[in-house]
Amino acid sequence: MTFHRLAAGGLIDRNKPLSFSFDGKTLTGYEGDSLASALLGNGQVLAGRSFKYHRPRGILTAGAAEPNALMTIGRAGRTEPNTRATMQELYEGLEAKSQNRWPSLDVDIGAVNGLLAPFLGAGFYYKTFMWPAVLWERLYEPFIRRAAGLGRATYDADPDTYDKCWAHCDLLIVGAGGTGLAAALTAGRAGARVIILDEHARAGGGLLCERATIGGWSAASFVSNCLAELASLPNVEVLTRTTAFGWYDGNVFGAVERVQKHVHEPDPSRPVERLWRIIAKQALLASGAEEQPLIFGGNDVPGVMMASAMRSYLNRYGVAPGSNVAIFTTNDSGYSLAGDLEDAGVTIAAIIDSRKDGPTAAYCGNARVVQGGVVSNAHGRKSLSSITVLKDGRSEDLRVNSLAMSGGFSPVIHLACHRGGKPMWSDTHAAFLAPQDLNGLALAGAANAVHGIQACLDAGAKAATDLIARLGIAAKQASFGVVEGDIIVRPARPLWKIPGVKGKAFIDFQNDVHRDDLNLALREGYGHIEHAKRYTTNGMATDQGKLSNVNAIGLVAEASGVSPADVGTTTFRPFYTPVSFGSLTGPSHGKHFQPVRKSPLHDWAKRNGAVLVESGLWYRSAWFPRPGEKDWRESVDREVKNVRINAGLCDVSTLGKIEVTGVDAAEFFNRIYCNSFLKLPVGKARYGLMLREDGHIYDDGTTSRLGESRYFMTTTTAMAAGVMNHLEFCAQTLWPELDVRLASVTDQWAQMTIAGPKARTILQTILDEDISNEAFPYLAAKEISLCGGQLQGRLFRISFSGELAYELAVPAGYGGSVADALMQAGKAHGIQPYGVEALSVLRIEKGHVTHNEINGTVVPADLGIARMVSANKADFIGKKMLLREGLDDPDRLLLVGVMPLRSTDSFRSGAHILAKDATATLENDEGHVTSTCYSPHIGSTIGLALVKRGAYRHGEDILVWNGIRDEYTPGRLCDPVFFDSANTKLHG
Amino acid sequence: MRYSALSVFLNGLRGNKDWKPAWRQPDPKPHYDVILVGGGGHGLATAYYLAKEHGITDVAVLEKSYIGSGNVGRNTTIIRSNYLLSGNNPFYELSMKLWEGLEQDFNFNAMVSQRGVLNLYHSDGQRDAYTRRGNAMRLYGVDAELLDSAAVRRMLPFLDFDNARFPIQGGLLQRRGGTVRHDAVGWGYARGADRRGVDIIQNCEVTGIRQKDGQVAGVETTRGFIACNKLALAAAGNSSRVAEMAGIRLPIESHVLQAFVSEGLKPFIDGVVTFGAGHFYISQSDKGGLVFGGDIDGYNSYAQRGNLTTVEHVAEAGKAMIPGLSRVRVLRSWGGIMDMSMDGSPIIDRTGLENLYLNAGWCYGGFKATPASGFCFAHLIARGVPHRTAAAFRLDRFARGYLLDEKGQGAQPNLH
Amino acid sequence: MVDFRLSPQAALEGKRPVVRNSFILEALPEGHVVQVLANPCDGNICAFIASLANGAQFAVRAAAPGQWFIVGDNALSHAQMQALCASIPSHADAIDQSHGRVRISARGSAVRRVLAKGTAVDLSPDAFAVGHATTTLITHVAAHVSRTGENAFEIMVLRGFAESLWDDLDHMSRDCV
Amino acid sequence: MASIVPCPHCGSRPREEFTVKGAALPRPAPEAGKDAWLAYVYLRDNPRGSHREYWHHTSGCRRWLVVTRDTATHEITACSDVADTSGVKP
Repeated sequence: MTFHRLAAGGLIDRNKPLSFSFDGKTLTGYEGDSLASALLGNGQVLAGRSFKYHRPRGILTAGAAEPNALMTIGRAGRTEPNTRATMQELYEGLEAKSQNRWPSLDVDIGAVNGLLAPFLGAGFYYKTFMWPAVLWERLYEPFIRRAAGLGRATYDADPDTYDKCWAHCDLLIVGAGGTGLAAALTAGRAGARVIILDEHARAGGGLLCERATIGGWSAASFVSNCLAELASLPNVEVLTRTTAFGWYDGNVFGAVERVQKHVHEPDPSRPVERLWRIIAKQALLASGAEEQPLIFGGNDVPGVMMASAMRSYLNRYGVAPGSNVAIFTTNDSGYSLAGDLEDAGVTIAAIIDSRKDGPTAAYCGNARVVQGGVVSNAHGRKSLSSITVLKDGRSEDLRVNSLAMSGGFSPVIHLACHRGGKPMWSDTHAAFLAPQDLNGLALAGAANAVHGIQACLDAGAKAATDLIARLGIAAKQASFGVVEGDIIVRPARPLWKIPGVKGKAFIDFQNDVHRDDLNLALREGYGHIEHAKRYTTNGMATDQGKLSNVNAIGLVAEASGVSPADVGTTTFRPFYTPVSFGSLTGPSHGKHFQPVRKSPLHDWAKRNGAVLVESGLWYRSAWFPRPGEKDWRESVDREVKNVRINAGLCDVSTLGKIEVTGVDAAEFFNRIYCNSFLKLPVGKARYGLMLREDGHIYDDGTTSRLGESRYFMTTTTAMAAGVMNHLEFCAQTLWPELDVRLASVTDQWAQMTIAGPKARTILQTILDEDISNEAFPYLAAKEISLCGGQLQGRLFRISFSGELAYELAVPAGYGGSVADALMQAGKAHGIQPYGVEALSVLRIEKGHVTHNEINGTVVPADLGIARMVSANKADFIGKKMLLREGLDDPDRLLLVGVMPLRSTDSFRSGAHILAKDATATLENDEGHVTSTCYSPHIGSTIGLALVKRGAYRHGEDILVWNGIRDEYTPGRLCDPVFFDSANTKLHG
Repeated sequence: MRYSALSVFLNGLRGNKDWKPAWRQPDPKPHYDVILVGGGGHGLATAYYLAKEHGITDVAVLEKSYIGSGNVGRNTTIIRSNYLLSGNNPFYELSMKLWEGLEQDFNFNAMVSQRGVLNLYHSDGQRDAYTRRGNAMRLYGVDAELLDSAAVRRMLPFLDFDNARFPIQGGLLQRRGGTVRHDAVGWGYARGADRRGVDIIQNCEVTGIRQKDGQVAGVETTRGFIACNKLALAAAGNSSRVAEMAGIRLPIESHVLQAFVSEGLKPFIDGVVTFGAGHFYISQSDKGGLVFGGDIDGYNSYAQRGNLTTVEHVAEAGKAMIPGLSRVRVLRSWGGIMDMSMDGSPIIDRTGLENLYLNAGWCYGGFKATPASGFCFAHLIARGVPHRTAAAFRLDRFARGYLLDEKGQGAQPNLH
Repeated sequence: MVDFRLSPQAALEGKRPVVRNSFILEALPEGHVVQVLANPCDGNICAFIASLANGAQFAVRAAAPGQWFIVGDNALSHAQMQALCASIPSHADAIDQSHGRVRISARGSAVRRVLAKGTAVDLSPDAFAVGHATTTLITHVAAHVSRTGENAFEIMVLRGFAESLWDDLDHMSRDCV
Repeated sequence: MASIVPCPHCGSRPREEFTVKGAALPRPAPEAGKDAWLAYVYLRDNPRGSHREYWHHTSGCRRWLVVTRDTATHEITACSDVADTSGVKP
């Protein structure tokens, strides 16, 4: 008889049966079950297949370290591969499937790998599959990739939602076992802000599997009492189903709460998982200890289980491990299991104790005890049939249907090592302990190698008192009365190399790393524990070595005749247990991946039929199609022509706008721009060119002087944020002596360009002041009253298009209304809205540059505006580094215009420029096209380009080479100004 | 012993008892012709090519920890040669060509796997930039294809095409790009160099550089003084620290870059894909783990660990690109220390000291560069002149204004 | 000259208040927001601000060293605005941000829990008392947060982000049922 | 403690509210020589250990701060306003 549910006992509710399915088979468990306990309760011992040899595997643990019982649960967008059956709560309708087997868990073809094992030793793949080279991608690798991997993930979108939150506390307690609860009560009663979390569905940790009594209460009732009191304390928050996965700088802990992973149909108003970012003044790690396996032949046969897990299934879930059980232990914990089994009526074939002098704990059971013996081999394929016990060289076979093993306990110290501290080996405890003096984090209880309920309760209470005392909070240590039936587990003597092993003795169960693999790695010089890990993949499975690292270190140490201290550990890194993308992402995905920034003219643009396009976080109007227009080009051509003939209105609200005040503002601009600003008169605007300290162009824009010490500056849309940071750096850090103040007013103003021959006429109709050419000439700027004093705005006579043009800024809320007024006023004059596509055509025709040209590698001379760089200013950002030979090398790429030889030809941005008849080689590469458009004005495609000595090659025929699109266009270099180079129109 | 299917078979029959160490564990000799500081990918590759290409075998590689303990031991395994600037592009293509013959060359299967690298673009501006880059590659004979949205969708239907904040417009594809089993690169070069007589000395930290008459005489180490004719530094991540021993101040900051691996999955994604609307790139290892990363944390660091904020940003970009990732669990994160140079490009050059050579500033592009870096550094050390493909990686380019700034970010390392 | 009637449109026009169990989200009237900028070490400005804050006429929110926001539900006419600016001591400036910033009221017993999903600022009363204000990230959007009551906060955000932040806060409070 | 930066004006804030510029170096005088400027713009001590650097509280008070941080442990030992206005509260 194998694993089965007992008629009574455990913390499950037998009145609440839950039906679930495993590989399509319908089974029944109870509320309070884990998927693992429910499977065992149904006698389902075979739970999975191993990674490499596809060996049958059973449930090994009852917790987070489970390497074998990984299953795929859920379906469609809720499919979750590699779910640990030991951590998954059972719920009505749960669907679980086994993984990495074909055709079925019972009959898995992949198991033939077991026969090939001699040739599949550690790192065998580094030594073969090399000939012929081409077969790697074609044959070997696809096969390996198909064979590898565990579960299958879905491509479907996740129907559920995820949250994130921040939390602050005086004391964070990780682990709600006896230690943690004692700490929480101590700190909570003292009024400290406490958060205590536990990865399991139920708080209590090991106490939930204990049969001892505390202050007269059963361990389970004791836990309930603690939780009841904690719930009554407003300053304490208890989080179950919550795993602290990482310890980060600043004492920030990352934790994930599985809010609705235990229900069939999640409530849509709540997340399925919540990411916690907990900022803790102090933290206590009460995460317990992990029992370690023993490395004997066939230690992976289903039916072999960790002793503490067997005890947990028995006491917490009322599941007995068959009728005839053996226990193989190196320490006293095996005996507490023995007592519980016997009380549950399970026959114990033998307790095999590797110590000659055990047991010391109060064991009054009547099971046969083999002292100084070992289990050298376990037998059976899909379930355990017998074990070989070896003592004093004599071996004996025992028929058993399950075997509990305990190689001692290793404190769970992962989090304590996430910030660079190295674990230290302790010979006394035969375990790795957390580094000392962790700033802001302490360990207590089993996580600190303390054993026994009483000792852990005391340790937790004391630790809490000490930690909050550092915060100036005085606490009285909680005490809980006498503990009856406490079993103090003396540290185990390490038992690494077990004699008489015949079959494979597994170290890393999931990755199928066995003892011979480790020996081979050592033989081949991969002796450093990091090399051994990487060569054999030991510790790289989903349990991250929770059950395999210490044994591997021990075996390496024994083989090299040194102490585990000398071998050291591999690095503990986040995450303690795997964390889903969903929880790390929270709500920021899909359309909400990034916030949306809307122009004050957004709705106006939509009302006018704009096609909107992402531009950074903004949406901008690309063009305004009209009925009957067959493509975007037709709309854009119309908009461009209309600006040149009548007038157009374009939303430029996304430009960065900065108000600069202070008596030294002029001097400030003089230093941040490379051109001169000291003499800019009030009421005037000026184009400004901003360099980086390395001499290259950073950004450009216009700055207008609105008052003696009040300026209005614009930046490009793309650089707005960066420029503001830069200016603040200059003002606060470089020149604090300057009286200058900066305010971002980008969002305060709706700003629109009105461009075209009829712009003035149209504008004048809504402005209260004269804007004739005399009264308001090119580059004039002023505050102005609109519509009979209804509104104050700002008017700038600036032209990006080369036309008579103005930029009008009005308070953002009025943007739509003013734009409507202008459209109405301009109706008779043929005004039309135009978008960024037309804007781009107009500026290319005029030869104006944008960040297509200002790409971070150009200097003013490259764009033909070296004259703007002031020669007589003592200082400005970028002045000194601009004077490097490389920055005026005659071979630099210079701005130039490009046209196709045949007006019917076109070319695109990103094409390169080759000399006519030159062969297409990198040596012959002479530059590239930065901007292109179809120019209605010219009647063909035109472009701007950065070309070697381009400025001096106007009229030269070249080839526009776009090999990646297989387009080769004969063209000619020309003046980059295609339109009104005399600037008559913008002055008109 | 030579590795082959046959040797694996025969040794298997003999219970794998006869395999020999992949490299010796020699004690340092008092003097070497060339000492390489840094037993990472670049140092080991340099030693290998010094021996193989130039017959210089009196070489020691000094490693303060275990070989491959730097970035060759913790990266996202990507190889590509999709560079823009003429100073970079031929070098990385040389590297790609070396990758393509590497395993047969050093008789170690590093699983060089050319399953393609696809860079997504989401705007006209990005498309134009990739067009320019793709053309630069084509001009040098490097394979490059520009895909439109439909083509990308045919290739990777599971990307977010229908609900994206920044819709995918297309991508730049280099089919010859791919991944390599990173540790194996270090081991393969180590074994290859060792078999040619190079001494690989682990747990030997360089603590000082002894100079005599304006020359390097040798190095002080935790295992004593070792003299040499030429000293070559390949300690990326710690270049500034090592160079300081020779009194040299570098245009480099050390930054931490995080990377991640998911639980093992059945084949999910074939090649390498990079997101264009956020910092995220992903591939899948042959073992089944999704290997991915994002941007550097953004501040100087020598701690090989990162910040939770960056982890979240990476995950957000990942799910934005592939909604199906939502329920995939991330197994492990780690951090590597990057030599972030002031223009985003590396340095392979001589220094103020006649017999001191420098290999540094790899930013986060060092892994793919390993073969060419070793090849060109060996060339410089052996011949005294730069290899033609690495001629632009000069140390004085910052003073002279001949920068190699692929991103156009200027002297701001955390933006490269 | 044609007679045009100009009328403002609120950034959150059409966003009905979100009223949930223990949480209410409401757009505040687009009244006035005046950003005061001064040298952080300027003593008279602090006195001036104090005087403003005492008077019932204006609400004053601290923003940064030497920076404050003067806010209110009533829109100021150009003349009123000029008068206010004129009253500011020299070496300080007032910048009209009435249209550049949008104010949202978030209140209810769950308000701290909702906001904690977005900001890392500790909003517990002892750490963030009534009257306290600061600028912080709420998820991916920077916003200025003032505590106006035990369970009441005023959130001020750049106009362009107002709708986005509103939708985030709405989503963040969906579990207040 | 690069996850949490103690802004002298706003209190402890997470890294994402800040923009990091890098080493807090004094800008040379305009008349300083080529080498001084090259060193300022391009050369770095890049120490392993205590490092003074400029951080900007971009999503907070928008002040530039000088953060003294250990590059090996990430521990912040000092954080003050560039104008050392830490004593002045608005």
